[in-house]
Amino acid sequence: EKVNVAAISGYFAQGFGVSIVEGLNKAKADFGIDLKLVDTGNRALDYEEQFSNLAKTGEYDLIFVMGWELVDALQKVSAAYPNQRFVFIDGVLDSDKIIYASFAEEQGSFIAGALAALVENLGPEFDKIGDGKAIGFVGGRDIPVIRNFLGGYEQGAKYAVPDVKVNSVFAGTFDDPAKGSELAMALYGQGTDIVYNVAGPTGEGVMQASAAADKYSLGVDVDMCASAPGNVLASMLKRGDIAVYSIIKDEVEGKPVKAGVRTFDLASGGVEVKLCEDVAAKLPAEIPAKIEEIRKEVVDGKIAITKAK
Amino acid sequence: MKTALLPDGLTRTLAGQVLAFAVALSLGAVIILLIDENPVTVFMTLMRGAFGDAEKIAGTLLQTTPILICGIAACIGLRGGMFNVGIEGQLFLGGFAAAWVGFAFALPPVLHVVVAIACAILAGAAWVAIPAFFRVRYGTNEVVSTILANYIAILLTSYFTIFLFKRPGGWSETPPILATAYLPELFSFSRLNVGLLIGLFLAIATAVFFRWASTGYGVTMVGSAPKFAEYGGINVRKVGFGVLLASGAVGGLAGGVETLGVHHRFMEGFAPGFGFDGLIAALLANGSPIGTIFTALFFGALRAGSLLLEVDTTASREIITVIQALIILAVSADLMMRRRGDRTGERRWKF
Amino acid sequence: MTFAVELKGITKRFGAFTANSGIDLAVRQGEIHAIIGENGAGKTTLMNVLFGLLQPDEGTISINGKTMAIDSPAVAINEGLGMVHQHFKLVPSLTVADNIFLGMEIRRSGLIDRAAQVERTRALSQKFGLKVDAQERVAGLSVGIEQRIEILKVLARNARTIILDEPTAVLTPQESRDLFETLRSFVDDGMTVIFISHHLEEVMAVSDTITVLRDGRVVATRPKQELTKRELVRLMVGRDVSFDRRPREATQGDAVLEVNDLWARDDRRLAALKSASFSVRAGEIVGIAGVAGNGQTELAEVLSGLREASHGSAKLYGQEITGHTPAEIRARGLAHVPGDRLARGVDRNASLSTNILMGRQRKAPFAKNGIINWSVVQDEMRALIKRFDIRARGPKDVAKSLSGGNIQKVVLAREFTAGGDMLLIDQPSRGVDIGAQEAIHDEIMQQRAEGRAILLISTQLDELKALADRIIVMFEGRIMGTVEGNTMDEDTIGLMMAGVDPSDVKEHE
Amino acid sequence: MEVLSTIFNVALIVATIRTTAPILLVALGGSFTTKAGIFNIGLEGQMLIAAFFAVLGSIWTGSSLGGLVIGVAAALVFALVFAVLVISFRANEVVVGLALNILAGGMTISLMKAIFGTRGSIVGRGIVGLPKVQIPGARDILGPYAQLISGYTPLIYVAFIAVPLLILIYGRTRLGLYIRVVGEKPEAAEALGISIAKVRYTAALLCGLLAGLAGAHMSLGYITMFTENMSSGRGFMAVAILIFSGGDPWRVLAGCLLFGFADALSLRLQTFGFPSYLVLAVPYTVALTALFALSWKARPKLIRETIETMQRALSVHPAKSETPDTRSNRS
Ligand SMILES: Nc1ncnc2c1ncn2[C@@H]1O[C@H](COP(=O)(O)OP(=O)(O)OP(=O)(O)O)[C@@H](O)[C@H]1O
Ligand SMILES: Nc1ncnc2c1ncn2[C@@H]1O[C@H](COP(=O)(O)OP(=O)(O)OP(=O)(O)O)[C@@H](O)[C@H]1O
Ligand SMILES: [Mg+2]
Ligand SMILES: [Mg+2]
Repeated sequence: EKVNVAAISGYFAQGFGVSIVEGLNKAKADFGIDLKLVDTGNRALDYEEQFSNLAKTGEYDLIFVMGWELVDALQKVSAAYPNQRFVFIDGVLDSDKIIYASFAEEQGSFIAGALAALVENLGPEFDKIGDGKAIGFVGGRDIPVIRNFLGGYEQGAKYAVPDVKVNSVFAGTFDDPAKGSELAMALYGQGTDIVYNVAGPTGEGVMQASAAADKYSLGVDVDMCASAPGNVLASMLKRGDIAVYSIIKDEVEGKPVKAGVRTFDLASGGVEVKLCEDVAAKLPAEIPAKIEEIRKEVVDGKIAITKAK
Repeated sequence: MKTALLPDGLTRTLAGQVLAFAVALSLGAVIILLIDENPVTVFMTLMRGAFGDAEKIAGTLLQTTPILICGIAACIGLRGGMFNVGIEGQLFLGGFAAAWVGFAFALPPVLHVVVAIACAILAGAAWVAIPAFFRVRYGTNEVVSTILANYIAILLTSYFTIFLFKRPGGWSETPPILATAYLPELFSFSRLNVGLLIGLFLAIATAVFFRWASTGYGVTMVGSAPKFAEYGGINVRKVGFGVLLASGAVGGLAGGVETLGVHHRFMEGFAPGFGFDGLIAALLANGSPIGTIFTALFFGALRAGSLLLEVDTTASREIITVIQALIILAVSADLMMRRRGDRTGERRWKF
Repeated sequence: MTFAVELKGITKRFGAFTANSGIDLAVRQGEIHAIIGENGAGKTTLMNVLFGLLQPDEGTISINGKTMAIDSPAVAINEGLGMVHQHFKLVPSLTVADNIFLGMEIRRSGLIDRAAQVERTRALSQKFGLKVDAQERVAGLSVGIEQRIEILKVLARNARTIILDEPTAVLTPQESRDLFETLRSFVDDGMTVIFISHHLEEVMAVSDTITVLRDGRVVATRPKQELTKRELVRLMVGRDVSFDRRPREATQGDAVLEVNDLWARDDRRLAALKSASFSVRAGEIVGIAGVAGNGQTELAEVLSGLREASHGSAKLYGQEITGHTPAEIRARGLAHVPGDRLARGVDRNASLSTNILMGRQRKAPFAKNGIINWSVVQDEMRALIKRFDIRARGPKDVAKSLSGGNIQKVVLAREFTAGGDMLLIDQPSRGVDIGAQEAIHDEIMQQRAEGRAILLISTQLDELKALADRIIVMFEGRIMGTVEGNTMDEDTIGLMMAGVDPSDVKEHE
Repeated sequence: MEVLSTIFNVALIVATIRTTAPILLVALGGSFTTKAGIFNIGLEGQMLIAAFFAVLGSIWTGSSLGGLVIGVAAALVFALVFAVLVISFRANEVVVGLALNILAGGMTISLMKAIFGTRGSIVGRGIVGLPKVQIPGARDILGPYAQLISGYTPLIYVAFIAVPLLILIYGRTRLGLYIRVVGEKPEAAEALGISIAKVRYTAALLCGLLAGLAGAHMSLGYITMFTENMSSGRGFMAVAILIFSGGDPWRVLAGCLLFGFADALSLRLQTFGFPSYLVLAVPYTVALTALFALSWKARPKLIRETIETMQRALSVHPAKSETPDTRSNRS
């Protein structure tokens, strides 16, 4: 019998959501599953009905849920429909009836921070780097998940180069790339040479600003090297695609996923930092080596990263 | 504002609205066809999603509640000649205030709700007080000041939520309110709560107030003929201030009802657009509170129906947004009442 | 012969209402043709049809013998018609020259050539002896000058036939005289003039031919020589109307209103009322004469609490009323018929009942405990419709569906029955026809007989002569003098209205 | 001092110019409708739809100019619908404006899904952005200050050049004169055979044109992508500025610059550790405060007036001229 999967979120349009949709579509193509995507919109009032409408049918083997604002509705509906299996992506809740796919974005961001700090530390000798010794961060809204990215980024930067300065700003919205670009411009104008964006479409403006200002940017969630070739240092990939794909794969292969936590971190490849080739080619060799070293230490648990909550 | 409709005027209006509906729906059908869906299926699903069973009807009413209360807030303003575009902001502040009372204080059951609602009302009124003051004292256009105040209100509640009162862990929301502050639910199977009754009561009370109360008469006169009202001994400034304050208070109430009745906490950006939906509902009903019940119900049904639509068909909710907009446009044109190029009646440059 | 304008069988309906019904009108070239009729007789409608602002439902229009459809004022203007409207249509923020050339701007390489327009305005102004300052903004100009601009506007378009709708309603007698001289000179130049007026003297004085409309039909078109004023009135109203001084018995009541050294500012915050002092006794009608805009409105507004007094006192029944709200002053017994009835006196979009309720929405028997009893209000309105002979279908009629005179009667009805013993009446018959005027005057005299104190502000001397016991003349915010009702001399009053001190007048004599 | 110079520098002015331009463009568009007596709250929607179609057109035609034309055309269609409903059918302009905003939001997302199979953003995919205009010689003459006038996308220049252009239109052309007259005193226009409807249609379409340029600037000039709801309230800001400027081009410019400056400044303040949400509210607070301050300043100046009145009262005595001053008493 065909596996029937639904996914519900308000963020399919944004970076991490895009990677999840990618994974779902790949699973659909590879395994011939039935797939239903439900966009929640942004009104909290709607969520619960949308969940019940899905759960009530009893048709879906798995329902993927992404977005912290949905947590309340998820918990209620999961209690009301105990036989319905939900997969909550990107976090762990109290309920033990739910499958959790937890991402260690702070780990990936830690590496991104370390990379940015190391490159910044090269100083004016390196292309596009000034002597400000400051790196930047543009967040979407100032919400806990984004704060977790920022926390990891800062820790990584300080770990690699203790005296590097991290300038962080928030756009207050995920939908305003113009504002993202303007924020990045402001940062670049203040001696910041590398800006990490965790801001969905707003962040796309950051990438474009890095091209306009001829500075560096760091992508997030998906590979963004193509957004501003030559100006994107790396992307911190949060592999939602891998997560959903692997979960569906288990389901299809007759190993029904059970409630519990699945962690996607540096170790499992759930998060990773991917250097952009064009820039990587110009980097002094010791930097990739140093990054790999830090990565190992994180994987081995030698470096403790605090999660922001 | 239209005065009491004559019977034949009423039929003509109704015929016009039906025609407008038909036009909008056929346009909508064309669009649905364009995205490879069956319009009949879509409309049937919409109906099922809005009125399919008791639960669905309750869902529709649940969606109707905030639109209705915001609509009443708009009606009050419109009747008094004030264009309160800031209902959205008042809703957010009211919602936050109610949540704050709900989680920060322990009070006995009924009292807790009353205090929380009172604070929501107060917050809404307080938020509009400064624009209202400048409006009546210095003539500052209230449309501009309330639009701007919306942005500030939303950012302010986000700040409160995330920086001052965030629930430890996960999402940007306040701690849950205590159960003593919950608005009682009406049915076991739905989150529909007494907020709906509050809204209906408010609509009827407002209608009665404007129809029969001496004060309501004064407000209506200030709205429709301010110089006449002033001449007749009505304190136009005081009434104008009061009207904006009342409108803001009801806007705050809408937020309070949402947090106490449905969400039981305040979340950042929890109810975007209700203020504007309410405003449109009120404008379509021509400022009549009773009419707003129906326009709000209509919007609520569309929203509720669209939730099922997304699950049961491949059409997305945005299609409903599009159809909703088409219907509003068609209905606003009032096809039968004012025919093109008809020069009688109101002069044509008066919009 | 060819007529400058010939209308045949013009019918114009507004919904079920027929404003013009089969009207035939022929205006000869080079004459002054007056059109008179009661309020709502359809005069303005007819002119709007002629000028292309309204489309007739039936009938044809010929201009200079050429039958044509006039579907826009542009066509009418093209055919040599020009119209000075009852309510002027000038743009306040534009200059005089811009207003005159609006719609026929002089342009050079696509841009408006202001200098040329000013030049042409000056030339026009000189040629026709109508003095205006071409570069001044229209906002703030006097009505007299506005009218000159309107006429220049028409002349600039080379109009050969000029329509004037109630051109003298807002003018001083002097300005009216000047206007008619101008019109005469136009006719001497071979132009044609059509004008509408409620002033029968005027009509008799200047017109060559008179057409009388009643209920949307032509009841007569005759050369002036064949008509007397009395006949005209009978044609208009369908009965005889007297305009003589109303008979009265002397009454000597107590002083109800005492005004002492009262000052006030106008909307531009300039002193508009200066040191007014007078009193009004019970059973007396005190008239305030003066050209519109000489402080009468401000006086009325201060007394009714709508405007702040900047200095001085006004006492009603011995109690100070300056600094009090309109509601408080009303409560002390002042009833006020405002001069600007459409903006102040009524809510045009509300029903008659709603209008009649204003000011007593909290009072028994109309309301109890703050709840309005609408059926009592409607009964009252029905009674008032009967008593004041208001031409309306019923209390639910919307105010704006009534003609100007009837709206005025609604306001009077409300105020006369409001229970106040001090009546402040501003322009009771502005734009009101003879028939309605008579009814209003009867009612005012009735109020006097009932012992009310009445302050009557009017720009029409006839009216004051017919009604007032004393007349106070105002000029530029000051009281120029007081004239006793029985010994009124129109010339003296006229001179005082123009700002000439009566003592100077005596010297001249 | 050092802190000040990291904020107040040439880059801040350049940023102000960038943040001002889109609002200025759309507000100048709204100036036409405002002057013509139409309250157009639908600017946001016109901008959004233009932003979307500009991207679409850019992909289809492979040229930024093509995108620009198609984006503007889309805004014009919206403006036409607005005009038909409001001018010909006399629908409530607020309802129509808000409904068109909703329609634009829903339509862009639906179309994005239908055409690109995703919702959210359209990035890359062959979008050609507008080129930057380098003014020749600017760098040689102005040195580091060259960025003040050079290196912007073309529509930024259009926005600022449009200000004097609009002043010229209102002041010296027939169309501008008619627009003003129709807004201020429609009876006057009607009586002279100027078609009110025609002038209003023209104004509404001119508004659509500029709002369309503003939208195209957002998605092809400011940045090169489309994302849901990317107009992000700029249309509403423009409406607010329009109401308090009355559509007067200089005041529109002043209002937009004030808001743009506050916006650019607030973005810089964030790096000093103020909570983002409060800093983000700065532009709106500045605008609101300015609005209140302006109306407070316009309050009756009692003292000055009293002096004036006293002077007049003392100097004026009953004149003896033949022509009395018949000041109009109509308000
Ligand atoms: N646009 C309209 N819609 C409906 N009725 C109208 C309209 N214009 C005029 N009328 C009605 O037509 C009748 C004639 O109006 P008109 O303005 O021609 O009167 P008039 O003779 O000029 O009166 P007045 O002396 O008061 O100016 C009135 O009863 C008026 O109410
Ligand atoms: N009677 C009218 N009613 C409404 N709009 C008008 C009228 N006459 C002109 N306009 C408008 O004014 C503008 C200028 O019109 P005009 O006829 O002067 O065009 P033009 O001569 O081609 O202008 P130019 O040569 O100055 O470029 C046009 O947009 C036109 O639509
Ligand atoms: Mg008339
Ligand atoms: Mg009249």
